[in-house]
Amino acid sequence: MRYTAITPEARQEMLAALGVKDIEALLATIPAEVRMRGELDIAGPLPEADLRARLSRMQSKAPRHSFVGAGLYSHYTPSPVDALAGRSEWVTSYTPYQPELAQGTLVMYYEFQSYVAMLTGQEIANGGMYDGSTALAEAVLMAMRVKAKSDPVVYVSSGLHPEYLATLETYMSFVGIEVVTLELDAATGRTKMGLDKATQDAATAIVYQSPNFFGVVEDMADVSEDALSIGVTTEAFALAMLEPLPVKIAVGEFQSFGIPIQLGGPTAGFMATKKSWVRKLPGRLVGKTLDADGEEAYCITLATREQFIRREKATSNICTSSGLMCLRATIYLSLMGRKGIQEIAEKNASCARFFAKGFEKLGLKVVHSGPFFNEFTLDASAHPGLYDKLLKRDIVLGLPLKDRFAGRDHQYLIACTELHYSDAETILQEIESLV
Amino acid sequence: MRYTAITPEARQEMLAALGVKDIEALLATIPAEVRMRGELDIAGPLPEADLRARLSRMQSKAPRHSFVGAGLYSHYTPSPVDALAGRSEWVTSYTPYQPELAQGTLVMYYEFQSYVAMLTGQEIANGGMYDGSTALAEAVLMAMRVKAKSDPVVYVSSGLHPEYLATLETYMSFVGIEVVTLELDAATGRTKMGLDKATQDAATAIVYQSPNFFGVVEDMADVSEDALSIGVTTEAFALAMLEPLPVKIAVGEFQSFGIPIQLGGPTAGFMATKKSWVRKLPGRLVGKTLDADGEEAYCITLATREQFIRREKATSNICTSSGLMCLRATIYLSLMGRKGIQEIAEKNASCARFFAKGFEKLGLKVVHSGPFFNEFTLDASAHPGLYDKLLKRDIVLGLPLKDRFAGRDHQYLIACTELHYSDAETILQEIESLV
Amino acid sequence: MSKPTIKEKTVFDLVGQEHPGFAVVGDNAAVDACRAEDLPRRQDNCQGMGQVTEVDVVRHYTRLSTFNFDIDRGMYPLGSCTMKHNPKLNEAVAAESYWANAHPYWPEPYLDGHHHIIDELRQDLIEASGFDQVCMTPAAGAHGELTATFMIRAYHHAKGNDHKKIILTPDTAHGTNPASAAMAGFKAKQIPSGPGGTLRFEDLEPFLDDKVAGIMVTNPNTLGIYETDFKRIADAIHALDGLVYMDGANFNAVMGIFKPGDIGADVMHWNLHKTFTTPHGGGGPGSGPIGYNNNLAPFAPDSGDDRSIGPIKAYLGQWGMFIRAWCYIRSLGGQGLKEVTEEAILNGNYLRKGLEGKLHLPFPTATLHETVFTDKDLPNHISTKDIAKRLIDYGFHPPTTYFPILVQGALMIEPTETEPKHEIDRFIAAMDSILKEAEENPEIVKTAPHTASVSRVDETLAARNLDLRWQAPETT
Amino acid sequence: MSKPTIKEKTVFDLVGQEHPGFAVVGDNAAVDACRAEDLPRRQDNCQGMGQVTEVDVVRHYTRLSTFNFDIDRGMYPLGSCTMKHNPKLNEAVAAESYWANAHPYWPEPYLDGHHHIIDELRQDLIEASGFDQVCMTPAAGAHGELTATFMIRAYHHAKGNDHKKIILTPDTAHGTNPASAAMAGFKAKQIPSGPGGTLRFEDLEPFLDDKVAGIMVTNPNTLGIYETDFKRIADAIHALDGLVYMDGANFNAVMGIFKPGDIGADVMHWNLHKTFTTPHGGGGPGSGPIGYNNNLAPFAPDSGDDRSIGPIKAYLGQWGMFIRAWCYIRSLGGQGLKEVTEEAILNGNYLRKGLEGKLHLPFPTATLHETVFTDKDLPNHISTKDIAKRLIDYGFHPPTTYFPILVQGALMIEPTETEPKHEIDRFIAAMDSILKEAEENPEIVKTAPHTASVSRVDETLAARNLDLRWQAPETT
Ligand SMILES: Cc1ncc(COP(=O)(O)O)c(C=O)c1O
Ligand SMILES: Cc1ncc(COP(=O)(O)O)c(C=O)c1O
Repeated sequence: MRYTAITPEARQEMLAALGVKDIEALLATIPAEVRMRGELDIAGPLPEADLRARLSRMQSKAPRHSFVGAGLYSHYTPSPVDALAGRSEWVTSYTPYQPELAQGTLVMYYEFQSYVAMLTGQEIANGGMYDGSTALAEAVLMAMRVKAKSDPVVYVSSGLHPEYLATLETYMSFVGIEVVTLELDAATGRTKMGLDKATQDAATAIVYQSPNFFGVVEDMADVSEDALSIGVTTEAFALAMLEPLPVKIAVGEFQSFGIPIQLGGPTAGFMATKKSWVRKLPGRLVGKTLDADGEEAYCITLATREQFIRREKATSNICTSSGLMCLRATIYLSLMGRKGIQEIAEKNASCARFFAKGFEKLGLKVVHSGPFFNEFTLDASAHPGLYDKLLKRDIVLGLPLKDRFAGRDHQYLIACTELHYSDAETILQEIESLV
Repeated sequence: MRYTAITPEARQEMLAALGVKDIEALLATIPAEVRMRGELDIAGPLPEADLRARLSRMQSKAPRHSFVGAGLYSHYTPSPVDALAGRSEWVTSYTPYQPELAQGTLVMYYEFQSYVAMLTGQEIANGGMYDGSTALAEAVLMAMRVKAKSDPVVYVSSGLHPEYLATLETYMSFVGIEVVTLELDAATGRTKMGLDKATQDAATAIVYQSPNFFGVVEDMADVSEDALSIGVTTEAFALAMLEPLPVKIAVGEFQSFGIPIQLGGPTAGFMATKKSWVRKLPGRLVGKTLDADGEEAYCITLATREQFIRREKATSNICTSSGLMCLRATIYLSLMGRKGIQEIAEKNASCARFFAKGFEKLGLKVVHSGPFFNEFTLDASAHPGLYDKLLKRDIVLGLPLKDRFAGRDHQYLIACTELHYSDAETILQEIESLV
Repeated sequence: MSKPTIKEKTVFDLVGQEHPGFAVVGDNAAVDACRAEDLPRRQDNCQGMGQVTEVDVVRHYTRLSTFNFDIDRGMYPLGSCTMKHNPKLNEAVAAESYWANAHPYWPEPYLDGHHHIIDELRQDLIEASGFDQVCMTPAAGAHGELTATFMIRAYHHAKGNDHKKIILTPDTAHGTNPASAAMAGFKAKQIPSGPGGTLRFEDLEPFLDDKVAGIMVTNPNTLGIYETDFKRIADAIHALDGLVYMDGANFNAVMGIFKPGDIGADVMHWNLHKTFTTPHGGGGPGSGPIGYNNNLAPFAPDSGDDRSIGPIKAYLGQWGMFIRAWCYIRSLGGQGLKEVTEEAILNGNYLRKGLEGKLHLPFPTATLHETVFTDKDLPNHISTKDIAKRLIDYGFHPPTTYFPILVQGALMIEPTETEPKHEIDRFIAAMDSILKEAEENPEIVKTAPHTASVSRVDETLAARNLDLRWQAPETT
Repeated sequence: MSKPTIKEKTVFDLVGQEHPGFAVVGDNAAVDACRAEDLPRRQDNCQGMGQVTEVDVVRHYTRLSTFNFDIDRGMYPLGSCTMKHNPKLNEAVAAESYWANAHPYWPEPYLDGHHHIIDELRQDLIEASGFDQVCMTPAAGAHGELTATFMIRAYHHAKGNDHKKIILTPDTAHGTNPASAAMAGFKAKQIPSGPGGTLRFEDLEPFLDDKVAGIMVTNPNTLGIYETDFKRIADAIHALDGLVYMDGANFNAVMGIFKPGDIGADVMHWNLHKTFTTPHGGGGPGSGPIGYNNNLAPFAPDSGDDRSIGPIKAYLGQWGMFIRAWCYIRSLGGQGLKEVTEEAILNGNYLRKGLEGKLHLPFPTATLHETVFTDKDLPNHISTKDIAKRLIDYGFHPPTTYFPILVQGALMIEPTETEPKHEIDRFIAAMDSILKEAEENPEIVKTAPHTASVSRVDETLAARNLDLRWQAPETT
């Protein structure tokens, strides 16, 4: 076996020490009738060069330019992020339950929590969730704990990412909470809050996403001050540029900060809220403390909320979370700094407007009048074949919405980032040349 | 400046501490008339994403299959070599003059010296040279020190790598040693030692390469026991399979062991010899010793041979050498082990024979009757256009010898490694299909 | 490791405000002309977030990393967590642009390679487990448990059996089992293990009634012992139309030896980050695919059936872990995976042998890949915690401590198959020396560690004075 | 760093003989059928070389690496060596397959990209130095010196001036200068520096005669001082038809400030691994291109002229370093390179200021990027070596010690431009504290280091009992 550390010499010594002639003798407790017969029919072993050759043969091509975002965004990852996050001391270490041997990871979580709080404008944050969609589901479960006597209903904007909504509905169906969606205004693309204050305040939670799935920045003006509002952000760069959402719990994705898309997983979900609700939070929390010599030290804290202590009474069942992705986001943010991410945010927004204008010159239409950040919904009915024509040139003109939403037949969701920025004119010209 | 570590805040504090208003004030010692006027006309600064975009635009294609060797060989580098050698503790550390902070590097050099000695069959080795060609030149300079009263001539086999020969001639021309080449036997491709014992023994040195540049394994039967013989090896895998050369000084390249070709530099030259000549060796030597607590420790030793102590009397002027490349070779050898490199060596030799047979079926001829290892000289006069035809398919049929050697007009030097092994039949079929 | 001569605070202690920060792209006037004048800008300075130079960032995270212990430097004998060697090959492949930067919403054929890998991995998991189907989506083991408990509820609901509200778990179960059951709306009931450390049929019987929706059993269990009554228990649960969940965290003691699908399990999760060497990364990411039989298939997240529980996470699952697990499985093949199990068991027993008679063994039963000892009758009130912390000074990560909870002062030790004999011998020698110290010099053990980047950390204080984030001077 | 609790011996102490070793490719029967029966096989077992498991290899080299100090963890103030930050970008780019795996004997167009980079780099070096041409081939600084001294000899030879056999060097010169001159067949003569630490014209005069082939001067010199008489000296040497070599190791105090070509230098080497951030790698590889004026052009290795000295190394030079240096230069641009010089000088002076009046300064002259102090009048016979070793305990690499040789007990300190102020402040504070210890607790200084992976190493013993390689038990 390739990764064995036991040389044939050692193997013999060990069996001898155990006084058995083979490993079979150590399996006595497993009833014969359940023992597996024959070999596992699993291909291999493949030596390394052959395995890599096989993998390259499997690789199909990648797009030259992709405008697909829709919750996962292609941004540039600076070289120090990979170099630093790749150190084995980060990669091959465990959850920091033994703080004396994990101060590196613990300081990182503390920094991550700080960055999440700073960017969401909240008081505190936890050490990360699996991703944005499960972070949202956990946020509503948290709302149930915070607001014990509430109506068993959560009002959700139709601007929420459809896969987030579906995930939320799955979780809710097992805790008896009804999920009711709020319509979008067709013109602005903003959520219509049709509910009076009393209804809002009585609900378990109210969920908005901003920028919403269709790219529109919500204003949430008519969301009640006293409602348990939850704000979702999937494009974290929006946090660097726009006012923090006026919500009680902020959740979403930090994937945009130095984390490759990887088909959507793993990423780094975040959750932030007010300090007084800290004991209701799911997930890991790292706090600052002292060691026996009175020196600054860090450790996991309030673990009494967690499954390994509280078991069925825990605030969540989450255990292994997304440490390494939190590390990447933390290093990314430290390297870029506020000015760095604000510059990228500005360039993303400008870039989206550059292409929006360009497309409109071609007769295509930006669907919603509400302001957008770096993503917008485009109506391409003026040039029905365009998406496919571009595809032949390995340019993906965003996400077609037709199969996902009724009444959006010729609409495409277009995301622009700094990766489209420097060559923006050339890319646009190539598109124009195909119209 | 991108890599400044001085924030604008710090810069002001520092200038204040120095009591100067700007850096200009610190340049007073530099005469005004020599001060540069204007700006350096050097392109940049390029932000990282733009720089990488520019680099990808510069990239032309690479061959699909290359049979070019001729002193630099394409072998597979196992993933742990890159992962381990890439750790900043190896990459960003200095020559280990302060042993207490460099035990890692020092143990590595000790292991490297051991591997070189084991594989060359010599008693001792140094901690590496720039490359094989300069290692050879330094070896002859060492021969002059070892053998003070010798005829000022070095006899060199015409089987020596032509760039090694040219480099040697450059060095020799400044120390008044004549370089005389020995013919190859046209049939076998082996060196004809036309000199009697007395002449050999009187010479400063006699230089053979095996396998020689044309791929032929030399036997050196008629090289005098008492001559100061120097053996050159450019394909280090030959050392794993063939008997060590019966020479007084062994030099060559470890590039084949986990070091990318990189256009020929940097690589890792080696030099090994008998223990009694250790004080005549050029380059760095690491030895085992003890620390103040009596624990095992390692340090640079016999530095009295080196330029930083001996200055003009040093055995060489070499200072910065090829540490990181020695590290790669050392990790590679530790990972592969003897059985690992011997298996690769066997597969290389078999692969070369597979293609030789295949080419002969097509009417091409292996030029020399002497045995080869993983490289051979092919006469392609039967199919004059073949090299170019294959080039169109991004297959490089070895190195054309016509411009480099008289009388080798239709000859190509063909190297086969484990990279041609698994798909050998497919590659050969593609070649056949073009004949 | 030893006390660093360099004390490293947080990155915020290095922050400047004037330095420009990292530049990714230069300016493009044509694009900048389209500045977003229509958007309001954030008015605060992100609560004082500033900039650090690239040099400081590299130093900071390099230094911090050296305060961690990691598998690449030594043995990490965390029982149940399976800290085994993480192949460098997997990291190199997963980082390749084609594999790492693919978007799930790209049209075919850009994702052909990815789907090919996922399909092969699914097939391999099915072959190794004997289940009918596999769902790849869950983000980690606990998430797999949650998915499964959701499916179990949907199963009973579809049959009109909403009264089946009880999920049974043995007292050796991992905390995520009852926690997952609870999140699915079940009531978790705990069954005491027998004197042999296993779940005996007779101990289960009193709990068997029509309200039982199912049982969750780890096998081999968290004591490293094979649950000999598993099949009989499964039959009894099935007789009540209950379902059997097998926690697959210890699958490195299962591969090639038995198939959970053959012993009566209906559904199970894998931790790709345990059995299949994807790195733990200081707390994730993980990946927790589940295998299940056809009786549960309609309820799976991706069944397409209207009885499906629906998605449990956005997108397709933890692709970054799939590609690593695929590389590992292909590098070993079926035969290699069986050898993994065999050597995990060999190492587990060799280590147990080396400590037997020195540390108290609560259960005499033969163990497979891991063993639980306790601090019972250690001299001078030396506790499990003391031993764990003192091991640090000998160059080891502590074992899992105080779990399973039913075992007082548990020390749960799993070497895994990737520990060499000489390292296990060094561990046993370290233990011998610590036990000697416990007699002769208890103080040094009680005050350990002495060579880590910090001394013993005050966790109570952390909970008392909550400090969960940095505060900019101006914002405090 | 501190004493590791894990002692790591050599890889040979882990070796087994039966384990198969790492497998790269599987078997191919058709090819194996062509086994090389015609070749004799090596009969020994490579002197006992064996196999180590992959896991042990990863652990061994990871552990060993942690016994090194590196720039990424702290200040490395080695004067003259210029240990500055090595950008991660350069490493990532250099490792890309297209750039790293190209063969110099491939036909165009496979090498277009490489030649493009080399040409740009050459142009940039010419622009920064003011020379007419650049030869990229030399493998390191000393190799550049050798190439240049070869060219100087060829120059005189072509003029029939073979009697010009003397190369002058100041006593502050780096050892490679006289050593290179000697290898080129010259006699190196040493000139004393003046009281200001520079080479004064009047001190040179007595050495000026027709036998002088040239002079090698480092500028700014190894004391960090600009050689104010450089131009005058160059004119005098030229009057004798001698040539002027400028050692460019300190080019990070030159860029954008003055051009060597303008001050009378005929030829100069760069150390790309100093000025242009290619890593030192624990002793290489380096890269030492040389710049020269047209008077020397015919003699260059690649001139094609029949007066060329011929190649000084196989192939095209240290490509792996070229691509890194190119990335660095493009990341900064001309303005950035000038700022590099300015900040190197700012840091050098700030550090000097912090130590002035505490350590003895042999030369009062203003310095640029580095400064030399000495151990003169330290209390209790504390030596430069003691201070150097004690700095280790404070988390710093020692400065360059006992060089230049003319300065008794020299401590040569160069922070480089990539050290942050807070790190330099920490260094000054460490020095203060060590000087205090020298008074109050000299023992702790004399026995330092106390926190490295080993204590003070016995270098004399190493030379006395030479042990330069591992010996297999059977072969000893
Ligand atoms: C027995 C057992 N079950 C479940 C889990 C939870 O798995 P994860 O951490 O991947 O969520 C663990 C992990 O510690 C475990 O050991
Ligand atoms: C002043 C000076 N000249 C020359 C050299 C030699 O350069 P290299 O080590 O690259 O051969 C050095 C390197 O230490 C140096 O400091």
